[in-house]
Amino acid sequence: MIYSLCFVALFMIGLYSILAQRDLIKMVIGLNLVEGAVFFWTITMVREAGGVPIVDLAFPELPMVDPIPQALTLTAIVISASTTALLLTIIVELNRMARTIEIDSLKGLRE
Amino acid sequence: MKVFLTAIILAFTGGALFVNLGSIPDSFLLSHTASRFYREAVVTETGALNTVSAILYDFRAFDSLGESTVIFATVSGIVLLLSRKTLPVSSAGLSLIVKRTFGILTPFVFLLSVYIILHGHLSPGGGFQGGVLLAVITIIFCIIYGSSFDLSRYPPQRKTLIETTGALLFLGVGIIGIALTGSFLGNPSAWRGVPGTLPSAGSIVPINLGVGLKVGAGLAIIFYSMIQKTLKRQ
Amino acid sequence: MTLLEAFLLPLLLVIAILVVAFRDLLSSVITLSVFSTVLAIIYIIHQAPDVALAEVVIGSGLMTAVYIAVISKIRTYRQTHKRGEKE
Amino acid sequence: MIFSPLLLILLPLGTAFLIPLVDLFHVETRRLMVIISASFSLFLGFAALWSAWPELLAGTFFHSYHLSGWLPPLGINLAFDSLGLLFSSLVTLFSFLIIVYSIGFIGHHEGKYYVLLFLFQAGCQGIVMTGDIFNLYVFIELSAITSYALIAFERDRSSLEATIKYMVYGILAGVFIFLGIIIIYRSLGTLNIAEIADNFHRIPLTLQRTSVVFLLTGLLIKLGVFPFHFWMAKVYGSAPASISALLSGTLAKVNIYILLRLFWVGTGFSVLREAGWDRFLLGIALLSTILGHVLALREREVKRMLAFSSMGHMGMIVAVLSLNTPLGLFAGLLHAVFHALMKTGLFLSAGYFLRFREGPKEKRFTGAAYRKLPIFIGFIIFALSMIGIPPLNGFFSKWFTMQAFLEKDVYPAIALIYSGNILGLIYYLPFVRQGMLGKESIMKQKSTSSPTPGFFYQERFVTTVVYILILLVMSSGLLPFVFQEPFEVMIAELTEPIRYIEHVLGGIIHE
Repeated sequence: MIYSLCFVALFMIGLYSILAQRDLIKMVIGLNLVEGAVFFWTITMVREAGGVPIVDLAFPELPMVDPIPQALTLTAIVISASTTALLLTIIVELNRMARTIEIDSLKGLRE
Repeated sequence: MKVFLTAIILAFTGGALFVNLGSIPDSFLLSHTASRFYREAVVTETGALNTVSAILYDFRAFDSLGESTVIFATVSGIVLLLSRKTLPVSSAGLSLIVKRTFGILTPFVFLLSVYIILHGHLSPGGGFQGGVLLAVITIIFCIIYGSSFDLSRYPPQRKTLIETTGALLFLGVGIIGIALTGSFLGNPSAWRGVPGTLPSAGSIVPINLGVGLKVGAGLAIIFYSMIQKTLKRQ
Repeated sequence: MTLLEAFLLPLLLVIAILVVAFRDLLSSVITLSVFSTVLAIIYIIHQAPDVALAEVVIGSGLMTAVYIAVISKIRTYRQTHKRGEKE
Repeated sequence: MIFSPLLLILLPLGTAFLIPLVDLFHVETRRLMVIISASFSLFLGFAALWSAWPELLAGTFFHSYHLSGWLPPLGINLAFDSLGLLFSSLVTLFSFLIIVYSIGFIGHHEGKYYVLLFLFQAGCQGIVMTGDIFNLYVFIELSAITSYALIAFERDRSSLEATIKYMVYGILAGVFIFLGIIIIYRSLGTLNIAEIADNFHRIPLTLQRTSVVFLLTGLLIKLGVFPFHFWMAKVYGSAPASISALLSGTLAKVNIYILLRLFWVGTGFSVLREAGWDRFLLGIALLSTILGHVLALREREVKRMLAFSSMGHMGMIVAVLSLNTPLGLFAGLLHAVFHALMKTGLFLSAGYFLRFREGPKEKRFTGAAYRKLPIFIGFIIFALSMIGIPPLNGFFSKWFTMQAFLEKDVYPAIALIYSGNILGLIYYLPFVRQGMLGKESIMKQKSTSSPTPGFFYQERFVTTVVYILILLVMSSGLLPFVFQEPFEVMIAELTEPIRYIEHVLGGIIHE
């Protein structure tokens, strides 16, 4: 419950940053926050109590948390990082062409 | 007006999200799920101790192939976008002490990343995390010594070579899997050792190595092409 | 819900708000890296060391470096542009 | 089936991995490798279609592959059914055509361009074949990332702006799809599409709807249907013509496939119908059709006009699919295939003309007919087919679309099809006129000199591809009933997802 609240709050902060900012880099940071919120929610919604998802050979029967969301999140983190890097590169190139990263002065983004 | 609209959108979305996601009961979970099987059979079926690694590189290895391909695509895209005549930057601002300190530190970072890559099936970590640490070495070089040092030590061609080698290693392990087990990316039981030791877990170790090389070299290329100064503008 | 988490979750929210609120891009990015670190600590509390390691290395290591490289590039262009106007 | 469908993914993937390596040593070898690999994957696609044809007609075609040797609920599986076969053939065909076209069309940075193109092909094939919902997400992201980089290929201001716009929407769409998948996983504990289809009704209604909302929002953003159409014109207008063709011809159709796979098979259509969202989908799709056709009217730039027309037709496809009648599904699939052929042809022939003119994009089409008449006639044929003139294929898909709407008494939609035809006539005519009435001298002057110094330009590749597309459009118009039988099998698969579930899960017993 408290995690969901936290997730929704983070998600909204990120969305606000995307919708209301005037700066492209701030927008990318907002996207990162939204992604971070989703990953946070994925990890924290643990269903059952348990330990780290690494088998201890001395006590192989110890319960562990569900490892699949962790694997999925790991994949998604890497994907989101590479997308962000590509987006930042494009912003740098655009800055070279247009000499600005302010959204309002970029007419092409408004069409 | 715009602020008002944004506030309404945010309030509506947030409310809807919270109402719907507030709590998910788990009474209707399927009784025998993949997750339960993974937790019970990870050691006997794959030889790995780290269940997350086992999922990433054995049970759902195809996901990892797709994921490292995403990094490969990003690297290609960024190199394509930033491919202009460039000038390596050399840094002069940092003092000898800083340079020496990081010179001593770098081998340890390298050692740590190799450890993380090779112990992916035993302890937290794996190809991705270790690969990123490898890329961090490039970042250290670029920041401390300037990218001309990095260029002379590890030219982009060599990085491309390493990256492609990693990618082909991943594919190659998959194809060996067809030959030995009959299915792509299969984990041949002949390669498994005693669980808990370094050469256990079959194909997970070479896949980790391949992913590590690919991710490390790829991210190094990304960072390197980002900090270069262009020779001539437009 | 441990005591540590009761401290970390509000901290996470505050940091997120700070990330958005900062006008200066550099402070915003540094705060984002702190955000990643706090997130990683929460992951460790939730028994996800693999994800925590990835988050620390990627979120607060690599991405911060990339962000800073990008910001410095953008600033350099701006400065050269301004100087060009004056001359 | 003599070979495994896995090869259709691995071949482009392996080629993409090898290209940088070969590029380091010898460039000519890379060019050869690109052609050989593209032809080989076309051959594989054809072989798959050829060997599967009897099974397809008998309705028994199903091919699955268990990656890493794990049976479906445990590992990732490829589930290649007849719907997948249709879209996989589309992806193979269009990737091949675009690669051949690019040999003559793209003059610089070819190495990375082909890497991205092959990765895009691999991503699309992966989307079409996979039977695992998270693997689907990974491949969606792969095809999305490659398309981002390809759109920014020209590296001028407008294409960079277009890419930023598209990326922000694309990343949000990716986050929404991931969230939808995670909600499904949280409630069921499985990621296999067949198992999800089998058990989706067990999830409480609110969660069912939440996950559907997230997945649907993500997909509608990617499809560019009405409330999320902002990126389309900009992107299609500033990407290279080959990439615009790929986006509207292949990626949009693959997104239609995802829509069908997730909401007809994965969650079952009843979830949408009980919530009343099929009506909502119909509404916004029709709105998007009107908007697309109307906005296309005022465009003076050929690729932007084509983008809006594409938005109109995609809206029509989504609308007719959301009727969920056999006839509606038939019309939707037929229109998806035919629209891919026509629109690819339009973009490629327009791209051929735009290549020869400097200056503002709006004026480059002037005098096109004097540059190369057969290609210009081809452009007219594609446009006529778009408008729906009888012997061409566009007529048939529109005919079936109309019948599907009539069957369900959706009269506004029929009026829309008619007005879409008339508006289409109005917005294609200026370009035809412009092409014929332009100044002859400028065009001739341009054609004698090579476009860019040192430009690796082989015109024959480009023209051949356009001729092939003309041939395909005309022949598929002459025999549209070839599609009847296999499509009926696909429609049966969509309306009875139990067959898919049984095929995938096979002998595994569960509670």
